[in-house]
Amino acid sequence: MIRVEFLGPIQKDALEVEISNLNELAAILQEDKELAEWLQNSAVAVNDTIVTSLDVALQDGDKISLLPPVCGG
Amino acid sequence: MIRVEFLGPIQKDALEVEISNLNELAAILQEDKELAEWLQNSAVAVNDTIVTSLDVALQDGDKISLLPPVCGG
Amino acid sequence: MLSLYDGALNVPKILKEWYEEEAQSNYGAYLPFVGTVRSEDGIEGLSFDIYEPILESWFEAWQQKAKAKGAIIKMAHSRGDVLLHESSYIAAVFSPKRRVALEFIDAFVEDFKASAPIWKYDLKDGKRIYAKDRSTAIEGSGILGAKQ
Amino acid sequence: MLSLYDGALNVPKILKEWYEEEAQSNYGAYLPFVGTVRSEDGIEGLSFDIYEPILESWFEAWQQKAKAKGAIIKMAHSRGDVLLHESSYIAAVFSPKRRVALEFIDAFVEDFKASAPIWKYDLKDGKRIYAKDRSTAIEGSGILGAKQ
Repeated sequence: MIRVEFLGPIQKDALEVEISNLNELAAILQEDKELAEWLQNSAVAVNDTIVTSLDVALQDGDKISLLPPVCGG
Repeated sequence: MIRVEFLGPIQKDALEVEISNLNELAAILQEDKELAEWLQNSAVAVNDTIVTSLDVALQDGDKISLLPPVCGG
Repeated sequence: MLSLYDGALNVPKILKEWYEEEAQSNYGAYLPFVGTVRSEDGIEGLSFDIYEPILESWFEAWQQKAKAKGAIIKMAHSRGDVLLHESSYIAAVFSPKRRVALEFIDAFVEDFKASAPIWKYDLKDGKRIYAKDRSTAIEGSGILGAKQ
Repeated sequence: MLSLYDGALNVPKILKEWYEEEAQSNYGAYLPFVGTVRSEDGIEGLSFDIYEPILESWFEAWQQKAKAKGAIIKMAHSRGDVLLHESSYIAAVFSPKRRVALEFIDAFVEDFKASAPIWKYDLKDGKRIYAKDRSTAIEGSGILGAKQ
């Protein structure tokens, strides 16, 4: 099982999904029209490390986080 | 009378001289060999305003200051 | 050192503590940047969400960059609500010489704005509104939105 | 505001006073640079001479430049002796936005080093030795040394 968390202003509860890579996650999340804009502007972290490509293999227990645009300070 | 002050590390008492411009002051100070290096590296202020040319007329009561290399902070 | 606080920062206390912590470290320059909530657009204040695991690894990477230049950085940030004229952010560089401090604080604060996983909300009319227009997508964003 | 003190600066107190003075001024950024005496070359401390009339006019010219950008500057400096790990210099910028503060503090501190009429001496073996090698001739220096 992979846990997917939506951070900051993305108002969506965490998901648990059975997937083996980020391409599968993209396909699942793109079905949710409310997420469309967030998918375009959010960064993706796997186990708290930001990734910049979908070519990432996932293992049971991995955590994925979506990080929308930031503004600290 | 024009007063000439030597600031910071220049160990020299102030002078009172009868001159009408900075060229005359240069001629007087260049006679003092101990001032030779300070004359090369010091800035000159007339009445507390730094000047960058000798073409400055002086009036009775003016104050001239020599400012050697600085290092604040 | 990264410190997170609930609500506004006690700026004089933090600046004093950091100064005293490094009093014997032989740094010649201490350069703190303090960010304070400005009154504009009728807001009552700001509010912040922080994702700590990634903030900590981002900060640690900068600490290593600082170390390579003989410097250290310290940072404090608020969680939750911070009202007008209160402060939410301090970042400081200590370094042996001034040039490193002056250049480092600029690069650090700019990358903080672009990359640190912190989300800002305006407090306005009793609501908490995501400051979308002032926010920056983290580098590499959008990969999940690309058509397959 | 330009403040001169005999001996070392009380850094926490000055940083707190400046912060509190501008607490309601609606500046978003407060960026103080603190200079501290480092232990190097066996010195026991530093000592400073200041020529106040020109320091004040130099500072006032920078205050006007700051004002043109909606910012203000404050500066404190020591006169006389300052021992190891004590601080002799604080310069701070307050501005509405961060970019002005980050750029201004850099330009101000560099011009301070190059132009402010302050002379530094090493305190070493009980003597006060002009820090000639670290000093910078003010722009326009040397006119009295030119052969007629």
